[in-house]
Amino acid sequence: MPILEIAVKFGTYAVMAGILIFALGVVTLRNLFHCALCLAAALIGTAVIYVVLQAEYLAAIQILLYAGAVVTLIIFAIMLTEHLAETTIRQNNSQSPLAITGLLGLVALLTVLILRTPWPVTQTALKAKVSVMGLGKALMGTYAFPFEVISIILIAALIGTVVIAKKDDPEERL
Amino acid sequence: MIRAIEFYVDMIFVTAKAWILDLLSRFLPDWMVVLASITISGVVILCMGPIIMMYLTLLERKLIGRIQNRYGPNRVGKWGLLQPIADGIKMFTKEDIVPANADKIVHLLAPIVIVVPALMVFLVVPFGERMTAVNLNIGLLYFIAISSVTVLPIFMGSWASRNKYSLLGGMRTAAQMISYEIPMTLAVVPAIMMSQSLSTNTIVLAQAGDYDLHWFIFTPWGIVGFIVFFLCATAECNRPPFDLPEAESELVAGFHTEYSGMKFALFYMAEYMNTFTLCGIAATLFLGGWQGPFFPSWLWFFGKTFVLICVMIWFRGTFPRFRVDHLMGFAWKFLLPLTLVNILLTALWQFTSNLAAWFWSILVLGISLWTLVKLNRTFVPEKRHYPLES
Amino acid sequence: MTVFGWGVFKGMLVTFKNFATSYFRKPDEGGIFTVQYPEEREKTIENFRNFPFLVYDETPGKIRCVACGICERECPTKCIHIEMETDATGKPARRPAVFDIDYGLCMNCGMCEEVCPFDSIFMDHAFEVTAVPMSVNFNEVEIGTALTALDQKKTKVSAERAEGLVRHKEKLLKPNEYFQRIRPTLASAIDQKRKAAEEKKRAAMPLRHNAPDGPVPGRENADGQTQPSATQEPK
Amino acid sequence: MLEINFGPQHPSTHGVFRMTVQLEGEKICGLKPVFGYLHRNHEQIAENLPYAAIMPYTDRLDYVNALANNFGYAITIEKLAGLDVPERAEYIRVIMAELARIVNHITVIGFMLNDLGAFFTPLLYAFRERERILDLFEEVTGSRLMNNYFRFGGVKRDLTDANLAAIRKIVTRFPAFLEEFENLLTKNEILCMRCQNIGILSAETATNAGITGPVLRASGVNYDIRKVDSYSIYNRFDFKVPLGQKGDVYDRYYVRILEIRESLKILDQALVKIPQGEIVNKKALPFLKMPRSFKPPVGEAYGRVESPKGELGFYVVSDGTPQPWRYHVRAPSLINLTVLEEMCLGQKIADAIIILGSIDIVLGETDR
Repeated sequence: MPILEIAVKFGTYAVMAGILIFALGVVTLRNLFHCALCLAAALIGTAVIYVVLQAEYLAAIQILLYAGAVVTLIIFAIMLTEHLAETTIRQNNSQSPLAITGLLGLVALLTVLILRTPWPVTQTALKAKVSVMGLGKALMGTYAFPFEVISIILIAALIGTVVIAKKDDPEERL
Repeated sequence: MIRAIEFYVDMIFVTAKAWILDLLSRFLPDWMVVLASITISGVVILCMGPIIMMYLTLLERKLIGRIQNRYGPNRVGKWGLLQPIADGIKMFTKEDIVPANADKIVHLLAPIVIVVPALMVFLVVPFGERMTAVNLNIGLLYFIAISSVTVLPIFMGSWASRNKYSLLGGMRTAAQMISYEIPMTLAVVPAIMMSQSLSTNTIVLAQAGDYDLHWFIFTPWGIVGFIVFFLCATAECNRPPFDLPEAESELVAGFHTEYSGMKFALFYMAEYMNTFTLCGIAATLFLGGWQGPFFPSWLWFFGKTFVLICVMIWFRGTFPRFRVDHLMGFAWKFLLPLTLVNILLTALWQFTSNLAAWFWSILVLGISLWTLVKLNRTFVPEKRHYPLES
Repeated sequence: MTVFGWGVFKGMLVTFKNFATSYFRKPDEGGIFTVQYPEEREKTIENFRNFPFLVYDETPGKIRCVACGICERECPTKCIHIEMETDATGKPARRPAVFDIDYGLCMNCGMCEEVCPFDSIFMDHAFEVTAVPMSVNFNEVEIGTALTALDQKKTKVSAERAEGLVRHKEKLLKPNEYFQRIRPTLASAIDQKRKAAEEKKRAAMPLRHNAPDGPVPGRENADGQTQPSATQEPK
Repeated sequence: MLEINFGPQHPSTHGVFRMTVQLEGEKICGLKPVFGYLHRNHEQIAENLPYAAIMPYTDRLDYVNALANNFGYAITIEKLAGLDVPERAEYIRVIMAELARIVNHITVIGFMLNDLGAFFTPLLYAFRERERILDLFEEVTGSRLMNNYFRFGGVKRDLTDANLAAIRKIVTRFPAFLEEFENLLTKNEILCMRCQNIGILSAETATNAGITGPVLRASGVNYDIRKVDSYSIYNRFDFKVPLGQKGDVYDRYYVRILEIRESLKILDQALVKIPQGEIVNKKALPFLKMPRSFKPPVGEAYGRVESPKGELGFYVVSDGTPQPWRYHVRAPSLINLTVLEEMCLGQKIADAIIILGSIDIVLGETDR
């Protein structure tokens, strides 16, 4: 079924191109709300790529967490601070020389990384088939302790938000 | 003999597809046949979704009519059967008004983006014996991930139409969808724990057993899980009593105030398809998807989903609407703790024997319910005394 | 029972009972009481009052109204317009030449029926009143052709279309039988009253001259022929 | 700070009524009612008409129950002209007024539930009962809503035995409907959550603002004009006046249901004690035929009646001519509306809509 492989390859390249375009959109668009939507599109694009690499679990988590939660959070921020999003803000890139040097450094680092890694790494990674079962056992087994620590941090964060919210209008009976 | 007929009828769709495929494979290259099988199930879903939606609208108007002692639509077609088609034509021909200063692209995109997840969820719903479109081994997680995306298009719709009412509607939807997603996910966890897998097919198989006493609903945690899941499902697809986002009385039509014509029809279609899929998943998880003694499996599945949809319509005919903070309070302060207790119960359920387990779990559930009701003073109606003076 | 969901559950039982019983309960004890309007019609209640109409005895010529103008004065919305008829010698004949009621203004309050001393104006039951002339009758003629008939009318601006809902005397006149049919009790009571008044007058009549039943002055045209009746028999 | 217009064309304002609401998120911090969209110059028209011709216009004031308006206007003119009303006519008036009160209360509860979101079910149950009473009105008065039934010194048409039997049938069947209605609503947790402790009106502010009717009684003030004035023959019937304690939306809802029960009691007693006799005062008979000749003596009169919405008063000044010199209507809906802002401050938008629904205003009466 060679034609199918080619089709899939082309599909992934198209999706990758799409992600790049949307990523550019996030940075350059004037209207803040449009940027948030491009961000969502880019994230869902990465989920599609995970599916192509047969990592469905990761794709589902990606959609659930990023597209479902993070982008909604950002949109909430935009909605609540209306006056910020109402007028399309002008990009004031006065520190452009500084930004360009930083960018060049990053590009250099990436190229070095890409050249040095032995490419067949993807095949080895594929062999270690990560199944949901394995992930669950690892979380409960070897990584049980970090799992607990993370949950404690999350609860602390939750209570923190409640306290901050309560400070704003104390007489609001929760 | 009956078993053979039963098996034949049960597998009628699967055999039909297999027959078409081997017909095609005679004169098509094999990779084309693979493509053909994907397109067949895709086409079936794509045309089944809208048809289900059309006849759900008719069913709803008929049932609510009967609740209110009046006939539902019976002018178009024999018992109003052609009414959905008439609605469809009306939606097509209606003028599509875009508000002046709305931002056009997002206004156009919102209805499209809302229909895509509604259709994608059909992938995972097990319609019959071997009739799940794609047997994903993370079926349920996929379902929860996709249903969490629906918040986005509603935001786009409400923000793009630059209208105060839809803005409020959008804010309310986001708050409601997020706060009801968590109890829904946690309500699903017991079913996953008991069937040891995320794929919907194995969940249904886990509920098989002689004369169907093994459905998850026949266990204490199953009942609580089912009720919580069903309430969250009604909240998830914005149906009364949780229909805050498009509350007619306050917000005119919530986030789709500024939509008309085909775009409004798409919003409408997405809502009804969500209702169907959520009821389908509820039936799969707790009522033993296509398990059933005599009838073919797909008939069982559609029957159960149909019954659950009728209950949702029954809700619509009876209840007034929640207020926003009650809605939030109900999700966070009542459903969430209840599901946590429920997960604890399913864990215990594995170890203790049957009868003692029933007694203990009912006891624990009763205590937790009582404490929750006591804690949420606002939900319990006060007793009122009305003196009659001359 | 203070179980949390009890009130809600009872509410659902009520709607379910209504849903179930709507299939076999009779209309007036809570079953389905919708009447499919154009096909089935509810029997009109006798005392129902809609737009007024004029009553004439046997022929449209023998109209009861004597154009006294009391109803014109008493009508709260001033929707009646009467002009007295003057016969050949210029002496006012006690009959209306023009009697218009503007159905657009009339609020069917029934004051004219109360104040009319000559029992000539009563409230009708016909509520299917349209600005389009009655000649274009929709429920008989299939919708398509009726519209085309309407278009011809529009091309020739007909008198009726221009005035919309104003009804002239010809359209208002309805026979006494029609009045008997729609309001039996009231009509029969009024007929007895008129017959008694007739007998009393006839008993007083021989004192002056005993013409048995000569033309009652002002009732009949001189040559007895009736006015060309332009009224169509209402369906 | 978001400013929203609950404009004249809003699905849940009862008719053309606008509220400009300042919102902070969901909470209301400012509300200004705007009305006058339905002003039809009622009082000016009435000053150019003979007294009898105004009666059909009073139907258009509170178009949900026209009989209470006729009752008020008839009482005022009888006080002005010094006409008294025969026994049978008094009983017929009380029966028709109480039936109109029942129609009004179930319609109000139905529409209030509609604002709450119950998708038309309670409203259509209420309409099923209302249909029977309106058919009776059509049989007796000639029209379902625009009754124009009362005349000075009596009523226009007598109640035949068939009508009395129909009324008895309605009255005997009504408690069963009320039972079903209460089962569906009163203990419904969602309704209690939405209505209890919302839009609280304290007795003291209610009396200062001149609120009357069920809204006042729900705040615990015992003021019912049928008891205070005991006009017509209300002192012959023993009925109670239900009072609420908290004065919130739930009390107003439940006080109306109890008032329906009291009206049913009055109807039972009236149907038993109705005497035979003529239905219009002998002295007023000629005026029926010649309304122009009805010239009340110079002077003024203020008659008031307990309409289901509150104290409906008519103030008429006559200068001896057949037309009133000055004619003014005291509309309870208008006065009950003045306190809307005070009740809605701090509540959510969803509550503002129910509070408006619970005050039960009709725009025909507010704007006149």
